[in-house]
Amino acid sequence: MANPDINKYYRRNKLPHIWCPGCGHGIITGAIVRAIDQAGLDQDKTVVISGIGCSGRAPGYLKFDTLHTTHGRALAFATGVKMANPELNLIVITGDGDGAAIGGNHLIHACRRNINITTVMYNNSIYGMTSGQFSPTTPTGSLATTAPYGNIDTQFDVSNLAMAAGATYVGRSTSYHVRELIDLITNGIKHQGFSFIEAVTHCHTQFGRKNDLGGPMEMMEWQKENYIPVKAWAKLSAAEKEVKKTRGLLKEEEREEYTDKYLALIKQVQAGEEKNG
Amino acid sequence: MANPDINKYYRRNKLPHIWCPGCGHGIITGAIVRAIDQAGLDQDKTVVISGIGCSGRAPGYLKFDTLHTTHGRALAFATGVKMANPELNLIVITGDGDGAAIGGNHLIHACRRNINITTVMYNNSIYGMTSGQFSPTTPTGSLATTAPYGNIDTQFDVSNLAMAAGATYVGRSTSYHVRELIDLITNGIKHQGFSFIEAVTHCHTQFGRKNDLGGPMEMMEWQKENYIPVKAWAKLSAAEKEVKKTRGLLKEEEREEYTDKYLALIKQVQAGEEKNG
Amino acid sequence: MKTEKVLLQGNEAVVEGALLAGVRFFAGYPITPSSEIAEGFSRRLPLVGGKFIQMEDELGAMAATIGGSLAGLKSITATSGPGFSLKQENLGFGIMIEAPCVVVNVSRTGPSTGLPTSPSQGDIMQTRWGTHGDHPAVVLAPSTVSNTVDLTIKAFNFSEMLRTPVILMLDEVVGHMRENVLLPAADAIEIIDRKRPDGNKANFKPYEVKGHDHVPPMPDYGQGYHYHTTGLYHDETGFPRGKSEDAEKLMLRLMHKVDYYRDEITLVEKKYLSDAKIAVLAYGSVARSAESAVEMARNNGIKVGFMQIKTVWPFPEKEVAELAQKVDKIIVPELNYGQYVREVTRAAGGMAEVIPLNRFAGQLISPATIKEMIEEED
Amino acid sequence: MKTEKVLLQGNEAVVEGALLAGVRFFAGYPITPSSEIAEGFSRRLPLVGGKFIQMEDELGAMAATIGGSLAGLKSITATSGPGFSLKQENLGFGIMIEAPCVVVNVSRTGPSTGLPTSPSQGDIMQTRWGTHGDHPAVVLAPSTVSNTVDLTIKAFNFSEMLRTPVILMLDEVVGHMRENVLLPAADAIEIIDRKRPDGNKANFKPYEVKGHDHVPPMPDYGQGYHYHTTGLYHDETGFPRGKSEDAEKLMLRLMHKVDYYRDEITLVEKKYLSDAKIAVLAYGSVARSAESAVEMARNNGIKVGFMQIKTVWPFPEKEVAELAQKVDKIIVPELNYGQYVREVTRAAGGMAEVIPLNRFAGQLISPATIKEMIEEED
Amino acid sequence: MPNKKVEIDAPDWCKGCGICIYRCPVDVLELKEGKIAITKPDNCIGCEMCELICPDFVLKVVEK
Amino acid sequence: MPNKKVEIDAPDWCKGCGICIYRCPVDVLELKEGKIAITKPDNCIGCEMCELICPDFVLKVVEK
Amino acid sequence: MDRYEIRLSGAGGQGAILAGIILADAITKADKFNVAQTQSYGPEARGGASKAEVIVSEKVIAYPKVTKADFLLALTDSALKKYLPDLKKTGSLLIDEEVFIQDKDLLPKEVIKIPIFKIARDQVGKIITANMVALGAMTALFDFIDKGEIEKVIAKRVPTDTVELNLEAFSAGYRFIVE
Amino acid sequence: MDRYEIRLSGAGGQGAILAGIILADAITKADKFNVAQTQSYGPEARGGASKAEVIVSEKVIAYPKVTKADFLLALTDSALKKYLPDLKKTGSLLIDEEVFIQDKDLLPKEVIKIPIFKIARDQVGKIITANMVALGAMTALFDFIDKGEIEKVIAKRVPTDTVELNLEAFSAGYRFIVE
Ligand SMILES: Cc1ncc(C[n+]2csc(CCOP(=O)(O)OP(=O)(O)O)c2C)c(N)n1
Ligand SMILES: Cc1ncc(C[n+]2csc(CCOP(=O)(O)OP(=O)(O)O)c2C)c(N)n1
Ligand code: SF4
Ligand code: SF4
Ligand code: SF4
Ligand code: SF4
Ligand code: SF4
Ligand code: SF4
Ligand SMILES: [Mg+2]
Ligand SMILES: [Mg+2]
Repeated sequence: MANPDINKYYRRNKLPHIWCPGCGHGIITGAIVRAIDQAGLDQDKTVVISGIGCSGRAPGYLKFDTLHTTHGRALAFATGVKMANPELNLIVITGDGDGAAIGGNHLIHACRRNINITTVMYNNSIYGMTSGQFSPTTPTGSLATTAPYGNIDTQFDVSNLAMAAGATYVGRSTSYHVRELIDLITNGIKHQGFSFIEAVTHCHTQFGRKNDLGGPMEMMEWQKENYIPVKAWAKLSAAEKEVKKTRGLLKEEEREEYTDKYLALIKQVQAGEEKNG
Repeated sequence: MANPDINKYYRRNKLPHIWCPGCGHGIITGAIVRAIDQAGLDQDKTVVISGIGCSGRAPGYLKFDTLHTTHGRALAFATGVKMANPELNLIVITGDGDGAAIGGNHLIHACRRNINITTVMYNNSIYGMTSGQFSPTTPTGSLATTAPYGNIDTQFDVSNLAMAAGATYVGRSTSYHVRELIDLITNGIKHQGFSFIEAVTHCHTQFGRKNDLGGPMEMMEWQKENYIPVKAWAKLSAAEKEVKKTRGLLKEEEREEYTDKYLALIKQVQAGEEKNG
Repeated sequence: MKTEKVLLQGNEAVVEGALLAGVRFFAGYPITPSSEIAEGFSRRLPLVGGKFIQMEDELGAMAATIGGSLAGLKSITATSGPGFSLKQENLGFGIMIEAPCVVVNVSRTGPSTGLPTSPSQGDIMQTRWGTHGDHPAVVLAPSTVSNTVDLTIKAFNFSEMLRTPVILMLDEVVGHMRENVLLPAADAIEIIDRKRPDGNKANFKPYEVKGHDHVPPMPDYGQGYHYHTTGLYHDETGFPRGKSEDAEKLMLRLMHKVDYYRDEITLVEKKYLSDAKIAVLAYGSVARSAESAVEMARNNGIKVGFMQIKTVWPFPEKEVAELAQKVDKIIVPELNYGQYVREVTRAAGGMAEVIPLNRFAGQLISPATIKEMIEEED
Repeated sequence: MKTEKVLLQGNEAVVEGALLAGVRFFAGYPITPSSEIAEGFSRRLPLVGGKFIQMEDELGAMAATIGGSLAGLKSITATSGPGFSLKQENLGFGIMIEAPCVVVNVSRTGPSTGLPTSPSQGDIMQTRWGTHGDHPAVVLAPSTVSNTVDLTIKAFNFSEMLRTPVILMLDEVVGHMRENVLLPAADAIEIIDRKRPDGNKANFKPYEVKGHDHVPPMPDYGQGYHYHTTGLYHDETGFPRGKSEDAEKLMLRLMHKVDYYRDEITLVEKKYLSDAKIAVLAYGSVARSAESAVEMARNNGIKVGFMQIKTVWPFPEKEVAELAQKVDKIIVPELNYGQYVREVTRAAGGMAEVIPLNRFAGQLISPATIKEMIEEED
Repeated sequence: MPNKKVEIDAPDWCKGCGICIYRCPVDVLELKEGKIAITKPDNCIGCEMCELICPDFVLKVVEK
Repeated sequence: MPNKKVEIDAPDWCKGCGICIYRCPVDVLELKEGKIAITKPDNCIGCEMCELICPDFVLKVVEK
Repeated sequence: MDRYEIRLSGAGGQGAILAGIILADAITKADKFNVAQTQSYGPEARGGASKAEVIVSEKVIAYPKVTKADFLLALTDSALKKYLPDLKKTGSLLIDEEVFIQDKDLLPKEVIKIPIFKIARDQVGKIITANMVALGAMTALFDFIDKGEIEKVIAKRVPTDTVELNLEAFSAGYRFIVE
Repeated sequence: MDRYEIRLSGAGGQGAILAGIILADAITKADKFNVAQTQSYGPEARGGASKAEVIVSEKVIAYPKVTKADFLLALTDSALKKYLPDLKKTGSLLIDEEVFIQDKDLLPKEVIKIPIFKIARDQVGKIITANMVALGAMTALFDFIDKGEIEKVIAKRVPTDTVELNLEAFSAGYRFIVE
């Protein structure tokens, strides 16, 4: 797996990155790089786009055409890029706030269109960048700077939402289960259609500290215990299912890809025009 | 069912309405009125809020505190009203463009919070008000002013999306199945939590005409044939399932309501304060 | 009521001021450098039975804030540039339907993501012209933590009195700095509440004006008035008729109510102007540097005066015109590329030379810099 | 190439002009009175191998348009007031990262939902100040269907030349009217394409300027430059360092590039000014009424001149100042409550009296109304 | 069913769409010059469908 | 497995979080003054976990 | 011709706007005059009144709207009532013979009454073609447009399967005037 | 006292900002002087340098930032390097005895070196309390604040379970100067 050339995908002069020591964002970013490599993407033809957040800083460290957009809008920018040049491989990096709060609408519509973009959501259950406000994926009851008495909001299962919205490839894993994560991203990239990979991760600085969950290691141990392979999860008792969450490939389905459809439309109307003209 | 007093819910001096002759929006609006009546809501304590679109005009005909907001944002306004005064009954009226295109983010988050608002989506598969551009619920292949060669977008199943996003009551019926629709809305109103009722309807003027589907009657016949009670649908062949859609109650679940939770929080922190202070 | 001195951050002062003014609803979305406002409300509101909600985005936050106001609560939201841009459509709706509420913009250096933690006054023109179409704008800009408390209370008062959203523009300096302040005692402050209708519900017209001030009384939802509200141009009944006459009448009323209360809401401080040949005109954090520069220059014998604009919109036409008549030169230091100075120049109408002094890249303007310019122009 | 006369609607003229300019991507969200632009592109673009996408909202539409531009295509979006308000955040991003594209605002009567099918010029200040933070703005306003074709082509040219979004502001009158036009032959029009870098990819700095015009060359995505772009203040390498120096340098460059090309992009028409003591200054559809009012008044022997501003932003400071020097009075008719007239007043600097003439409720201003005012002021 | 019969409550609002006729299970209603008319009241079984389905709130089914 | 061994590719980037140590199945790595050090290279089985899990891209597992 | 102001009015759905566009298009094609066409949008466009305006001129057309009409087509009572006051006394009015004239004082010199709807219904067989009947009559009345040109434009601008019908209605209206 | 400008600087996480806030709060509570406190935000706040400024004055404080510091606390080499140039020659510098002084020419009249980190590590047992040690020393050096007042504020502003530790560190710093 280790590629001696993996360094070529990093902007090494921009490293070390700004993330906190032990932040899972680095692990996920490394996983994306390996997945791009495994999937065999042409580095020149790959565009990485993010929104705003700690996660949003990832593209700055990656040696592709990279775009750090506005909060929540990465998928809309990426949709424009992909439509304009379907030959480009699009990777979108988003956070749970960026992608599931302010960017929720672009997410569900990208899923619906089944446009060939691979989205990786760095889900740390908190607004990291802005110092720890709760996000749509913050567990109910947890503390956050805007939930000083415990969060009363219900936690989004974003993968589930993406599936219902029409994503044709959905997977979830964690910063602990990095090998699985790499494989899910790799296959998401290879998938012809919209793929969504939820990368569950730890933000010990903002989320962990406020909720007494310990450091990166403790939080990763928690992931290890609580994220269960889909099949194993299915065999759990109802009570256990309340607590534990699934990981692995959650959905894979074939449906015609959006830019393919548009290119076919162009062909069709141009052919019609020729006949008429 | 017919209530001699039903007229009291209408602003009769604003009628007849601006909708086209035979437009299903009138049927759904009538159904909402009957549901409000059946559910026994206090007229003084009921607020009806809409976005922009033909559907958005409905509140203007209804004798409650009514608010015609901006395009797509009705649920966000309603959330503010409900939070500020949880004693009010909130009915949100939206369109498929209003609620599923521009307003998609507010929809999924209202579902997630499980805030006690009853949302009725007038789903006519088209942007009626702006003269027939395709919407997220326009069937693939249909013609629209912005899909002159046939729509390549995938049709949203908005009820399905609402369920995945966390709505605790979801139902779907059609302008043809008006009795069922009334019951679904009635029960949605009674439900303590976020309820979403997809009212499938016909826009013969914009959608029907462009797609040679005939007038209101023909389009309602089509609904009759193609929307099948959930249980009957489950028994259809796979091929039939591709074509036919479900109607009826799609989901009903108990989960603590958002403003209830907030009121509990207030109690809790005020009690804590007393203890401390 | 506690009236001892406390150390408060500007953002915290918004929370304290708002609570004193009677706020009971906050809807927001976090953004640097305004997040402490949301955080403060999330802690404080439930203690007084008020409500806090973190919305999915700023568009929703602005909408929910207006919703809270319609339901009868004094409501507020807070954001910074990027979020303020997102609020523009619904802010215009709030102005159109006349929903009292307060919108805080703790401004940072733009455009776009810019320099998220650096101060700026780059949104000053946006606060006036950010939403589409004609509309009135009422915007206050405090310069100290202490007047942040005062101006927050005033923002609520003006908003209730005028039935319109009021924008409170803190720059990052004011938002993030801490100062010792004496909070006013609750019983020592004047609180204005919106006029509510008289209870006569038959044929109630929600936009009918009874007094001279062009401001219609406003019922709370749930009081049984069954009234309609729309962002379309509407007549006194609240309903749209698609007529130019209605549009004209409504727009005039929206403008005239602000004109009517103009003197009351125009907050301008003048100092050392009696003998001045030069004046420094400033608002927000820059007013601090400006004032101290003026004092330094005066100590050096220069006849320079000072004008602080606390109500930046509506533009204090009369006050600036008078100033221009009195002095030869007006220096306008701003933390932007030169925005408000355009309005000062316009209002000065050639009567005084208007000289911009701009820092637009996240730096403050120091008293020394302004003093130098005063000396140059002397 | 067809060069016969055709009957075109203003909105259709945008489509034709854009196609002549080489547009290959449209992303939009329908809204009256701009929807015909989206509809036209949905029909025409696939025929030339271009792409059309209807996005989920205007925020997404603005984002996708910038995305299309980064991918190398000439890109455009169209909307009206409410949608234009929603685009503001991403429009500011486009200005910050210097993404050439064209944003059409077919303006209707606001604020809020207003009068959706009535004309207005109520967004003219918003086109300048709508997004947060300092930023340059380039805005063109055609008055006829025929100059809509021309100005659409110019909008693309300016945008490519300056690497910045250009706003094309049609008012509803121009957008919805039909006129006979002679489309220019494709080979008769000048087309400007963005500078692209020279192919040297090692140590490529995406924001390094080579020439005098302050405009860095721009690669297409996929050409192997591997460059980074952000809405944060950045240096020549495209990366943020959080430094004021970088912010200052970048903001100055964004402003200076517009200054550099100022004469080329400032489109102002003058007529009958040589002997004039009064002038009428107008833009957009009102320029038509103004011009004909001026002609009527001239026929009655009044020495009145006419100035049409086609490039409304950057503000034609020099031209207006010269005008103010020449005439005693400048009448500024506008379809709003009095917006652009503030700028004219400022630029006139007291040298001429500036007189507003406003209709702000969806009505047009007729030549007769303007003529009357000319006569009054004569 | 109690003895209920259709009635034209707001004749002016009728836009003549014919949906009530289409959904009436028996033969009661007819369009006359583009407006609804109750031509065979005796046939009416009071099922209320016309009231519920009329998009213009024209009809009421009331106890007689 | 081929004969692979861990290597410190970018020592300066190490933030000393210790995650590589925590995930290494054997005893190879140690923190020295807050930076990673390969103290028992012979134990390394070349499993690559440390390379994959290091949030700071510090380690590489290469054929020796 | 310096400036000739035409207004076509009726109820929504009667096709006054389409007739106006066809007229403007034909004038464009003939390339002798400038033309500016505008129309009503908005709530009126659904259900209520509907209106198109066509300004024809040898010179550049500055103001694109009717100030005082030279020619008015009114297909309904209410359209006539609304627009008659803005018709020049020296202008021309084309109305259906059944249209009710409320304010006779306002009538211009030239009033042309023809059985527009009757022709559409009885001769053409489709009342919806009344707009084309009226357009035919107008074409016969105007000296600045050419019948052939208009016919070409009709063929282009109406749905393919209704071209014949519309041309028939147009001819019927035209003939009614010239014969 | 007209205007006294204090700057506290160090690396992110060393607590210079908290010390600054506590200082400002205590001055507020004593209610003898006006105080304005500001701090660095932004990328610096994560990982990099960290800085708080406290202006103390009898008069109204106009400009809230340090122009030329009267007092500088520098906890790291790089903080010293960065901020020393802005310290008045007549001012005071408080540094850890191990901090490296690059530019000796810039040193002010008064330089106080104390083993801040050593005290924190060895005496208090937690290196993270260095900021409180420094604050203790500053309290002893400044004549305008009261030890008791600061202690009250510390008790309020640090996490409940660390109050004792922090007070201990504070006292240790204080004692090092006065004893
Ligand atoms: C329009 C807008 N609103 C708000 C913000 C402030 N903001 C920046 S990042 C962020 C949240 C980041 O959270 P998430 O997406 O989960 O990313 P993380 O930092 O946790 O990786 C917010 C609210 C912004 N930059 N723009
Ligand atoms: C911000 C904004 N964007 C676009 C519009 C234009 N617009 C008005 S209604 C509408 C679509 C209505 O469709 P739908 O919600 O399905 O309602 P329908 O008319 O079909 O009932 C659109 C795009 C607007 N008013 N505001
Ligand atoms: S704040 Fe959280 S998400 Fe952000 S870098 Fe630190 S640990 Fe990572
Ligand atoms: S356009 Fe369609 S949705 Fe709108 S009123 Fe007419 S039929 Fe109904
Ligand atoms: S009540 Fe039933 S039977 Fe009677 S008219 Fe209505 S639909 Fe027909
Ligand atoms: S359904 Fe209603 S509107 Fe339609 S014909 Fe019957 S009564 Fe008239
Ligand atoms: S490669 Fe495996 S065994 Fe070797 S150091 Fe890394 S984790 Fe340990
Ligand atoms: S995981 Fe990486 S950063 Fe952390 S200690 Fe190991 S080498 Fe250093
Ligand atoms: Mg996060
Ligand atoms: Mg619809």
